[in-house]
Amino acid sequence: MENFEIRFGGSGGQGLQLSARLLADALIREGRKVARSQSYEPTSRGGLSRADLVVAAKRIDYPLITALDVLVLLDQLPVAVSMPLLRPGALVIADARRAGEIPEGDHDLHLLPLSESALALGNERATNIVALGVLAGLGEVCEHDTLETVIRDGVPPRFLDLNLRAFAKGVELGEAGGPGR
Amino acid sequence: MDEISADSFNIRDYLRLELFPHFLCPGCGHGIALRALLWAIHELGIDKNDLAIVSGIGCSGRTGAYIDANTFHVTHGRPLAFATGLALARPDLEVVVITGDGDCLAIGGNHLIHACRRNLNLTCMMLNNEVYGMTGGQASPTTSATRYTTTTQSGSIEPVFDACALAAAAGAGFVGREVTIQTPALKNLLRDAIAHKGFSFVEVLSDCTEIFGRKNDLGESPEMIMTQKSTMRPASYGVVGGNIVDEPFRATNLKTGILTRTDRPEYGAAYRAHAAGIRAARKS
Amino acid sequence: MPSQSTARDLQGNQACALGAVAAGCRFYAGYPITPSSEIAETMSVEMPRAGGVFVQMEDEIASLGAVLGASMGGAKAMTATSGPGFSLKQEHIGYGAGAEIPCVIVNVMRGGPSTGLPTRPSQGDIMQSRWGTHGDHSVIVLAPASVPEIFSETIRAFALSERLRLPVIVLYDEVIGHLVETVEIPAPGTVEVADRKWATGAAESFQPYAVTDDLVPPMARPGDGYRTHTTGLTHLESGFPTQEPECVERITRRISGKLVHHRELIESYEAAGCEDAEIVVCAIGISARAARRAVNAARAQGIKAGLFRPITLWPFPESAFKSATASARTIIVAELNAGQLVLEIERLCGGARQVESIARVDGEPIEPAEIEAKIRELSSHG
Amino acid sequence: MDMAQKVSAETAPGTTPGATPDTTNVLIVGVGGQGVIMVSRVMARIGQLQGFDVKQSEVHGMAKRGGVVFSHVRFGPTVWSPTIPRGKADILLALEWAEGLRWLNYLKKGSGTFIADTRHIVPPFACLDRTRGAKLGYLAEPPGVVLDQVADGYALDATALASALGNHRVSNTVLLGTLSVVIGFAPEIWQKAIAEMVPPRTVEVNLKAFEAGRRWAAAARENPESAREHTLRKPAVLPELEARDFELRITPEWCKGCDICVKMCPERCLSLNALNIVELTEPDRCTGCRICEWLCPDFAIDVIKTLPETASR
Repeated sequence: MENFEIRFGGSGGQGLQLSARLLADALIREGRKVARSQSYEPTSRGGLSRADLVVAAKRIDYPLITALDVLVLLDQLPVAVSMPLLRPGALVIADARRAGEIPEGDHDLHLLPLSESALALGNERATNIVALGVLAGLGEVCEHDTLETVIRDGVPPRFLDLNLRAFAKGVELGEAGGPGR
Repeated sequence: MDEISADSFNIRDYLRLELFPHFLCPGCGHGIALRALLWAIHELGIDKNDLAIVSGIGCSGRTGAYIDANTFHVTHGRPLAFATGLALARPDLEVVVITGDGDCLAIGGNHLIHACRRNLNLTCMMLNNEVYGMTGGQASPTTSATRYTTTTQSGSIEPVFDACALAAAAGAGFVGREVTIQTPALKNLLRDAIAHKGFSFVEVLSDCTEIFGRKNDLGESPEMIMTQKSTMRPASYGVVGGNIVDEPFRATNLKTGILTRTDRPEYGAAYRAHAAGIRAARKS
Repeated sequence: MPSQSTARDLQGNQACALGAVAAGCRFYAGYPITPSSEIAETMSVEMPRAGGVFVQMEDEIASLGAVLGASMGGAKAMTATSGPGFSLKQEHIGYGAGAEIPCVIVNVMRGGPSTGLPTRPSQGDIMQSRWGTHGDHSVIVLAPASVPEIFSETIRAFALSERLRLPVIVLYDEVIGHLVETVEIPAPGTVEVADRKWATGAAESFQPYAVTDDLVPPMARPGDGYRTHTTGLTHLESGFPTQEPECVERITRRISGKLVHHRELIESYEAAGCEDAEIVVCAIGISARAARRAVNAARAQGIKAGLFRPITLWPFPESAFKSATASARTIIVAELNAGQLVLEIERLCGGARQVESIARVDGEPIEPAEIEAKIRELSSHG
Repeated sequence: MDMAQKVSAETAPGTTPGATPDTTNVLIVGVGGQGVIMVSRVMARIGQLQGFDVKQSEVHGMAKRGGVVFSHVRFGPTVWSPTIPRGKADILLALEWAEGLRWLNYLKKGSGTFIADTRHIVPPFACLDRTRGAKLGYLAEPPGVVLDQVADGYALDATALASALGNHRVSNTVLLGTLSVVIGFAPEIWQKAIAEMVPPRTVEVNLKAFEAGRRWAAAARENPESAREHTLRKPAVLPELEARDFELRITPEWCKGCDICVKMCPERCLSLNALNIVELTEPDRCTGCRICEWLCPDFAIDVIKTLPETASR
């Protein structure tokens, strides 16, 4: 995908903004233009939270989401508000445990054990990085290596090992494809 | 010492003579306070090129223009805010704020308490004549109970602000009060206030004969300034730390002299040291 | 120290703060308010690093008061706020205009009136930014529409403010303020830092508000020996108040004349696809971003559509607008308010063109599709 | 003139030593808050009770406390002018010592009677250099010196006598008692006038004070030296008058006629002219004390010190 729109949706505190920032970073390194926006409400502890990227090869005219090409869902909360924004055939990645109820529709759903994988690695908070790994594994959005590099550059050293393992697990899940519907 | 500085002090050296006679009413105590301020400046040897006067709106605010210095006549109630910016940007200047009871305590009350709290090196001279003189004699936060003004036509029932108690409670490093008739004592108080490193608040009991005095049958200016003297209780000069809030909400029988003097950290110096530390940490 | 520019992903508000630093701003006073607080937060880090001063004041009024005080002391100074805070600042915007004190005021627009919609975008301060303070006064309002433009327009705001001795307002909506885009940050020291004209010559004959060829009098710095008087009262060339009708008129005309005299320096705009356009969309900020996509989409459909985007919102780039819309039959004004910019456009068109309004007041940005539909509806092909 | 002679002369109004047959001039001086006005009103009332024409003028615009107050009381068969010219007072009654000294030149030379409380009340400003160029200065002359200069004199610590009665404020009535012995008239008339003029609650103590003043005066007549009891130290040698080393400069176009300087001048050497502009009308009395300069809100008065050559920089 050259020009696309992607949303990370979840609840406050899930690290959605970090995921979006790392992905944006990676895309910019790949030469794309990115506009990043987020819900601007006090949602650091629970509540609907989202981080949106508008990605273009050249200049970005309108910087906000109009039709999503990719939707990453880490919680059930953003599902209802985000589904109507999906472009036909959009890629939807959802955490099977926390965002298991995804309505039927013309989209490519990947319901994956994102948070369970993070828990298995020892910290549920790494779910967001698992999700990034899935994006890399699916290979449609961003190159694997660029994403790994920005993770290395962009997360605190004491969490680096956990995050690299989470990323690797996500890549694995993405490459496997997961149960589509 | 007083006599010596009085002999060498020529007030005309500090005035914009072309603006005289000034606009104040006959007998207005603000003129006396202005003299005391300039006398203090003279005694401290401050170069008028390095003197910045920031004043607000009202009769008090207009007095700044007569001083031959860098003078800023700003908005109503906000001289302390302007002065805060000026003093932080230009610590080399000696910044003195001239304000009035309405300017400083009503519309500018918030700025006063935070200027006291911040303790930036400023001197605030508040001329308290108990009334909004320039707008025609309305009640101010220091209008004594039962006084008549154009907005308290049957006598004021509001309690008054004890500005010095307020300033001290808010953390001003230096607080003092004086009456105009004690001109040398007022000069000494202002001199010490300006010399103090930190926020200095000086309340000057001034008289508004034309509007306030007349409406309240307080006599002419000589009577008014004498009455002020007799209704104040001089704290012996230089003695600090008395209980200045002994009976709040009254306009008379207040103490004069230095009421508080503490060496809290001065904000400007503290900020500059803090910023220098940040820069040094980044270089290493 | 990098000698070349560096690309950084910045939030709009961060870009504003960094633009100010690059422009030479060394004094920031502010008060927290959503959605502008990131500017203060960034400045609280940047000012001490740059050898400047950051101070969080007790309120919005004091913030601009302190900025004016610092500017009178010679510092380049800025404050930032949003809706309710901008209302409170109006008193001092007037002082800055009347006393001709350089200063930059950023207003990140949010929904109003009153507390309104603290976190939702709006463009409801288009008129307030021009006419918010009482009395005739001159201000410049710049309306960037992207994060890189916030950076560059903040720099330009300082340059204009310093050169013309007046308050310059940087006005953008919450969406642009919180958007993250890539900004090319010029290498340190490569941004031209504009400085005001300082007083020179004999102090005795110096007139702080003298009439000069460019209508901008040199400013005296405290400590340099000029000992001038500054007042919010209408004042003579000497700085002292006057009520003489002819003096008052002379002074008032000179101050407002600065904007006319320096129009070329001040005015800035973007006109895209207007040469042959029969429909021109006029918008600022996020609405202009939507309009750009809509115009592109319309062009792709064969509709002759164009975009006119004032970057200098006030004074409105009148002649540029007139030439950009020379071929246009219809002007669409898209804005996040009940219809403010459209009033100016109607005035400029003088009934000669059809002026249509897209005025959205639900706290959501206008979407490209909304404008595109309007273009199609008004198009002769539609 | 010795004391006995004066005592014998005390018989009836109009025959007071040195007075003209027609008019008795009593000048009462003091500082604010002492009761100068009460004394002068009692005097005026006594004049009325005696059937005389009475004229009284007072300056008490100063305030309740601390400022200089004086009152002229003149009574006789017919009195035209309310004010006593300089050198024409038959009696100078001073409620405060230094004020008495300052007004001495109003007393008739050779015949006037000086009655004064020896207590010192330092008026506002304490007159930093009142002695410079002034004839009489604060504390410069002890009672003995002064009494030697006047025809008749009584210097008593009236405040102490009043305090002994439990109220120092009735010192003025003590002095009235002394005055009654000098002027004459029946004591009952004095008592009636006092009772009328003082607050009802204080009638009793005031009448006691009156008696105390009379008793002291009577004792002083018995033993004239006791009237000099306050001669505490040797007469001081008055300093030679210095050449004036100052100048009072008035800027009339700045003066707004507020009257502060006129009222506050300790020497009363300023006055407002017909245009309500201040003028130095008694230049000889000016001591260059700067009070007018400091208190002029209009900066219209400057005291210019002409420093000696050696001291000039």
